[in-house]
Amino acid sequence: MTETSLTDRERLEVYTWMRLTRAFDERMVALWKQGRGVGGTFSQRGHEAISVGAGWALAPDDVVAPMHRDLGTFLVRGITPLRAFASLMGRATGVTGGRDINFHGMGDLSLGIIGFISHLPHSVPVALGAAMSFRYRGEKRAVLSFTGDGASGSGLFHETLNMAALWDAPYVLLVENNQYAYSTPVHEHTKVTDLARRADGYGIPGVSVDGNDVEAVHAAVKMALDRAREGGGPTLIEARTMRMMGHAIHDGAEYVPPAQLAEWAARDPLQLFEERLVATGVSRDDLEGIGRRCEAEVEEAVVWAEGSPWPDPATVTDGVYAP
Amino acid sequence: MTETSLTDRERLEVYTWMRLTRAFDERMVALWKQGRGVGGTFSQRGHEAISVGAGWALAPDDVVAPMHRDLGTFLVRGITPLRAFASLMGRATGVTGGRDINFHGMGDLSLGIIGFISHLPHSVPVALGAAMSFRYRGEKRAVLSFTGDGASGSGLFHETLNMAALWDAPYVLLVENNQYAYSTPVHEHTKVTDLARRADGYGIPGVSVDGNDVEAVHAAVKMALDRAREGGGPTLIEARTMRMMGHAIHDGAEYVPPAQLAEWAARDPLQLFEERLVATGVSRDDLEGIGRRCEAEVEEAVVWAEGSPWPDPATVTDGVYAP
Amino acid sequence: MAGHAETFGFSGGPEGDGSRVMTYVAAISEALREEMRRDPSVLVMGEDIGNDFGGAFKVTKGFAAEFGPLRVLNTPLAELGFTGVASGMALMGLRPVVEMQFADFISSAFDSIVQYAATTHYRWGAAVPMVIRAPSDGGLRSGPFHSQNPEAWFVHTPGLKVVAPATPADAKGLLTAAIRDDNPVIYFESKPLYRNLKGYVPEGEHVVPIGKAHLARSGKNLSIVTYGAELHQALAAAERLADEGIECDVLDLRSLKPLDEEAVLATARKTGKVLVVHAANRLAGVGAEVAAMIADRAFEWLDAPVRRLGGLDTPVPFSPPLEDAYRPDAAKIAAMARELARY
Amino acid sequence: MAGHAETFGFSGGPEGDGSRVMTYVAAISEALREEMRRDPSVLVMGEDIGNDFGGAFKVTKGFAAEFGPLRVLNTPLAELGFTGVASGMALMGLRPVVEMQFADFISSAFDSIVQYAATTHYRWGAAVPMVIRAPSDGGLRSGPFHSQNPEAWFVHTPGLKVVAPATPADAKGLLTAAIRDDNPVIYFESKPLYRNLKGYVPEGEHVVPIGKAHLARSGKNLSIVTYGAELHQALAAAERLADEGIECDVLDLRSLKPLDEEAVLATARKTGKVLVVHAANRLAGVGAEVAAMIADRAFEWLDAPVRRLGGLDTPVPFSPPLEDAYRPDAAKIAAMARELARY
Ligand SMILES: Cc1ncc(C[n+]2csc(CCOP(=O)(O)OP(=O)(O)O)c2C)c(N)n1
Ligand SMILES: Cc1ncc(C[n+]2csc(CCOP(=O)(O)OP(=O)(O)O)c2C)c(N)n1
Ligand SMILES: [Mg+2]
Ligand SMILES: [Mg+2]
Repeated sequence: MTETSLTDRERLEVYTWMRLTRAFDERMVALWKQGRGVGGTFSQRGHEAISVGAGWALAPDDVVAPMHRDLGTFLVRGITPLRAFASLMGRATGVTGGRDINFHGMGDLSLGIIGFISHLPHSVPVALGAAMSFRYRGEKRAVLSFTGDGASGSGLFHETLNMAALWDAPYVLLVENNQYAYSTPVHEHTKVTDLARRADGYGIPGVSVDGNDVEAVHAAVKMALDRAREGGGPTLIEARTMRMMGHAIHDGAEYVPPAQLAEWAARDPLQLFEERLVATGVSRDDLEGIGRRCEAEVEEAVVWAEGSPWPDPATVTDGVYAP
Repeated sequence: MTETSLTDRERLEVYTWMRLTRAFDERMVALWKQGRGVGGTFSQRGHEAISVGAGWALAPDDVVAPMHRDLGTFLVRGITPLRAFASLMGRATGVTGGRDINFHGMGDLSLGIIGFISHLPHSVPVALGAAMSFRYRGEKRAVLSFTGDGASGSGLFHETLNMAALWDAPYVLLVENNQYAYSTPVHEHTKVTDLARRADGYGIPGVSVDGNDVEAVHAAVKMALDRAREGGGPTLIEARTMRMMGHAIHDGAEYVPPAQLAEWAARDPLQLFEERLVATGVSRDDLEGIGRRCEAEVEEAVVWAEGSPWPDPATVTDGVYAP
Repeated sequence: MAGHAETFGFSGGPEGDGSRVMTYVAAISEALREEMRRDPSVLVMGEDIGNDFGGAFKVTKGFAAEFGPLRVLNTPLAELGFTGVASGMALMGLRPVVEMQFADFISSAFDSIVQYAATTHYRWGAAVPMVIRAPSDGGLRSGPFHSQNPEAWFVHTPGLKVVAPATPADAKGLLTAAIRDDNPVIYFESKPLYRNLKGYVPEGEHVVPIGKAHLARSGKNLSIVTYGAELHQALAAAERLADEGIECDVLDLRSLKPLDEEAVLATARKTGKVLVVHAANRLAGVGAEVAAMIADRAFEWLDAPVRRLGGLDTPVPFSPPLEDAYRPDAAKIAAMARELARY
Repeated sequence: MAGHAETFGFSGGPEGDGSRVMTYVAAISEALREEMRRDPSVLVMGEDIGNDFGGAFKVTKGFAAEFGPLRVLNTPLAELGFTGVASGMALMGLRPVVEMQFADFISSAFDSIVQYAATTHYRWGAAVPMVIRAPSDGGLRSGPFHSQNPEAWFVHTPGLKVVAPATPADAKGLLTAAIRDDNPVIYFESKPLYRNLKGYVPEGEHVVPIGKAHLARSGKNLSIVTYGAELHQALAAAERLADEGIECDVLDLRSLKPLDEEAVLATARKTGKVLVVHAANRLAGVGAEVAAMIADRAFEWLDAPVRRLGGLDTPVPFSPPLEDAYRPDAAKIAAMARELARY
């Protein structure tokens, strides 16, 4: 599915978010390799079409529960690169004020973002709860929840889809099938690697989409969210892509066959989209200009984050409870 | 599916187990209504074809993990009515020596029976573990695990089937779809009430069978166990029946429409099988003779159980740990 | 032999204008109903509360008709998932009250409670106002999986509040407070008290603040610190001991987290001898924290070791003689207190 | 600022014939490998141990080639389910050693451990010989979900055993004992010690019996009772205190359940002053049980309150200044011990 409802201008905007995501990721990876990071982190490479395409499909009042490879969604929804880098660096100015690590807990309800925990996939039922709050109040809003191919082996996947279907919730679950769960290839953690096929067991639509084609992702997610908002119930979407780096920053991913990486590298989501934009008349110079602006924005964020204060240890017990 | 591979003699044996199960259940219900029971218990009425048919399909070396409506399986596998009643009565002579309640914990590895806990459906993965021990040792044995329609909404259902399929385990999961999970009708706890349909999402065969037809249950379970033993992998079987009494002994089940009960009463598993036996030349007198012998056996068990000693309180802390 | 070994009866409670005598379980229902009427963001969810079944203990009987299916949300058998759903609702400003069919099944929802709900406010500042109602405790011949008192797991976990009312009035007042609290609160209600205990309960708004213990009886020789159904065993024991000339303070903790440390220390410092009692098994139970806290902060005042009496360190056995051996009762409390008084 | 705040180094250990110096994590691997060679019923299972990845910490690196895929069973992301699978294997006589990728994820398997594995022998006499390896503890800037010390939940639960080795030799010896034990044993291994701590480890069979504490340092003024990585902080603190003339007993519990009550009481009675230390958050932690037990059974010998030092009662924060504030270290232990010595 590559038709799109995006205008030319919107396509450039989407491209910009993807470039920003890529620029952020490349800078992050470089910093961590230099030892300038704090704690571990997760490369986003290869996931840009999913996180941006899906994030872009959200309506302003929708809510989203991104995971550890969804930086693009965080950015599109309004987490600035400044705050994001400060979070990664454990600074007081980060989203969690240094309490949680990398993209974890990067929630901001004013932006319609639900933060996640490590334990997979707990965002999935929590996001359904948000969707049920919309049903409860009769609001025309929908929720998009992300999970991974590995996490889909967890019981919460089943419990949540069963409830979402039963309750006709305005809920879309997007499984990022990036061929691996840490070191384990998808066919070694499940026999049915066509993950959208599970939808039938819940009586809801299941859609499989090319996760490297940002317009295809956008179209599939938008259609599902639109239907959900109109009372049409949940959808399970599988977006197929490839995790192009290790599981986390420390992981060299020697277990990934080079041929598999090469195959997917040839379908890099940014390049794919660039070709398409160029084919429709956008100049490569314009695209490179966007890239440079994104890199500058990222650089500014890094400087700001590294210059940001550490949290004050005297505050360490603050906020365990809501007042 | 009503063809059967059973000989006439075997059919009478199967019938006897069903009558024994029914007699046990009726006596149990009466005793509890008279206040002679200890703790709560679960009526088995309506489930006799499933518990006996499936239990009868097991090979001697197979292992089974029955649940709270599978008395027939316990009996077929060798838990005597004496021990079973003593268990229900909390006596030292019961299977758990008074430590666990009613059919809970009624495990006996020498009989190839794994005991269950209340938390649903934890037997399901445990039974898969037993199946994996057979794969581990290269033994041609299979495991049959029971669960309910309600319990199939729990995450363990999904986690276990995913692993069983992935590992090609000699494992058969039988879902007793008895139309209710406590007070909740099946269509109010899942959108897809055709529970065998979930099998496809795991890439394993799914079979739906008339749970009131003992020969159909037997044939389906036997075929699945045979295939499992031969390395053909797991099967999901849905057996459809009706819980003919309340959820547990205290429950009047006012929420069940009388018409629904009447419809299923007309298809009582014992009566169905009796008609078939009579049609093939067995005399009603013979069947009633079997019934009387079963009732006598049950009565003897009740007397024995009620006369059995209570556990000695001095032993209460024994056995928390294996020596 | 098969009967219920304990007796309760009447808990007293705040008599006066608008106070009526009602059962413990009715007080729970009343708090829920009143809060749902007061605040449209309050809802109940759990297994078998649909079709006006009212749940296993009929606590929400009649609610479906009054509040409709979205506010009385029947769930599939999926504690982990539906507790996560409740967290999501809470994040969006609803106030779900989740019913575990039995407290024993709270372990099925454990991950969602201790990892998601408990940590969210600390991590990113989002409040998770939810209540988990957990019908706990035994003595009812219900076996290892319908008799548990799992409060210690949650008291240890940062970010949760934990309460355990012992009277109808507190059942109402603490549930009201829990629903209005902006944090996840685990509400351990006591099955053996449900229909066996009556007491005065104020009509209309009645809030018992979380974190305040209640001195249920006053005496100078010894302190018994307890909560839940064991309060009534402790009071019965204190009654017997009074006949023997041993006068007991009986402190009902009511809140297990936050613990009313001042009240605990006050009674410990007053009598110098403390017995901590709970139905949960003893080892590393809530009583360990209470005793350790006393041993730390009331050391100078102690005239005897801080003693603990809990359930035995076994699963809760089913058979009456075994469960009776397992479970603290007035006689066991009195025996231990008597010995402590003589110390 | 971002660095690791603690240093370890060398733990000593049983020097002598066949003893070699190795890291804590290598000792774990060695115990596993030797037990798998010795007993064909021993197997390992968990996430990312397939294809010779060896798990997140490479503990089973090389195992796949030696033992094959059924004895090095890679699992999907399904802790609850695969822990149940392990119980089933154990019932049938296998001895699965389950690896949690991080101890934090043991809460995902909670129900299976505390309700199924822990209760089965008591209920129907079937042994469940399994080990759950849980890489625990923090100080590594890993945030709230990769730094937890969840041992208290399991110490409270009847039917489990719980161990927490602090040295390479004990890591080997306790894992060997755990694998040979016929009960479910939770083995909390310490991530901060993995590659930071070396010590002598006996070659070949080495069994450290479950339930025996070890007096790691002897002194007359004060007792520090601890376990896991905090042992090394306690020893460092004791070293500093010795310079000040305060001589400490430092008791390494090694087993948290069963607890070596006699060893704890011996040191308490010897010095009369006890500080209990652990990295897990303090409230209702294992330290509460230890302190309460001392307050009960060593009362007559106590010259000061039993003090406790734990992690703060918050989720484990990520940022270095916050985590440093959260976590007990030698300086905090020394400060508290010094004050206690002066009591
Ligand atoms: C309950 C639980 N168990 C284990 C882990 C450790 N873990 C973190 S990410 C991961 C793999 C996840 O794979 P997938 O869902 O495919 O997401 P991806 O990282 O590929 O995007 C694992 C095993 C976890 N986070 N949660
Ligand atoms: C985890 C868990 N939650 C709740 C319960 C309480 N409970 C006991 S049986 C039951 C209904 C089970 O329905 P189903 O699986 O259809 O089995 P049936 O009783 O109909 O045979 C419930 C909710 C439980 N046993 N376990
Ligand atoms: Mg993946
Ligand atoms: Mg059912």
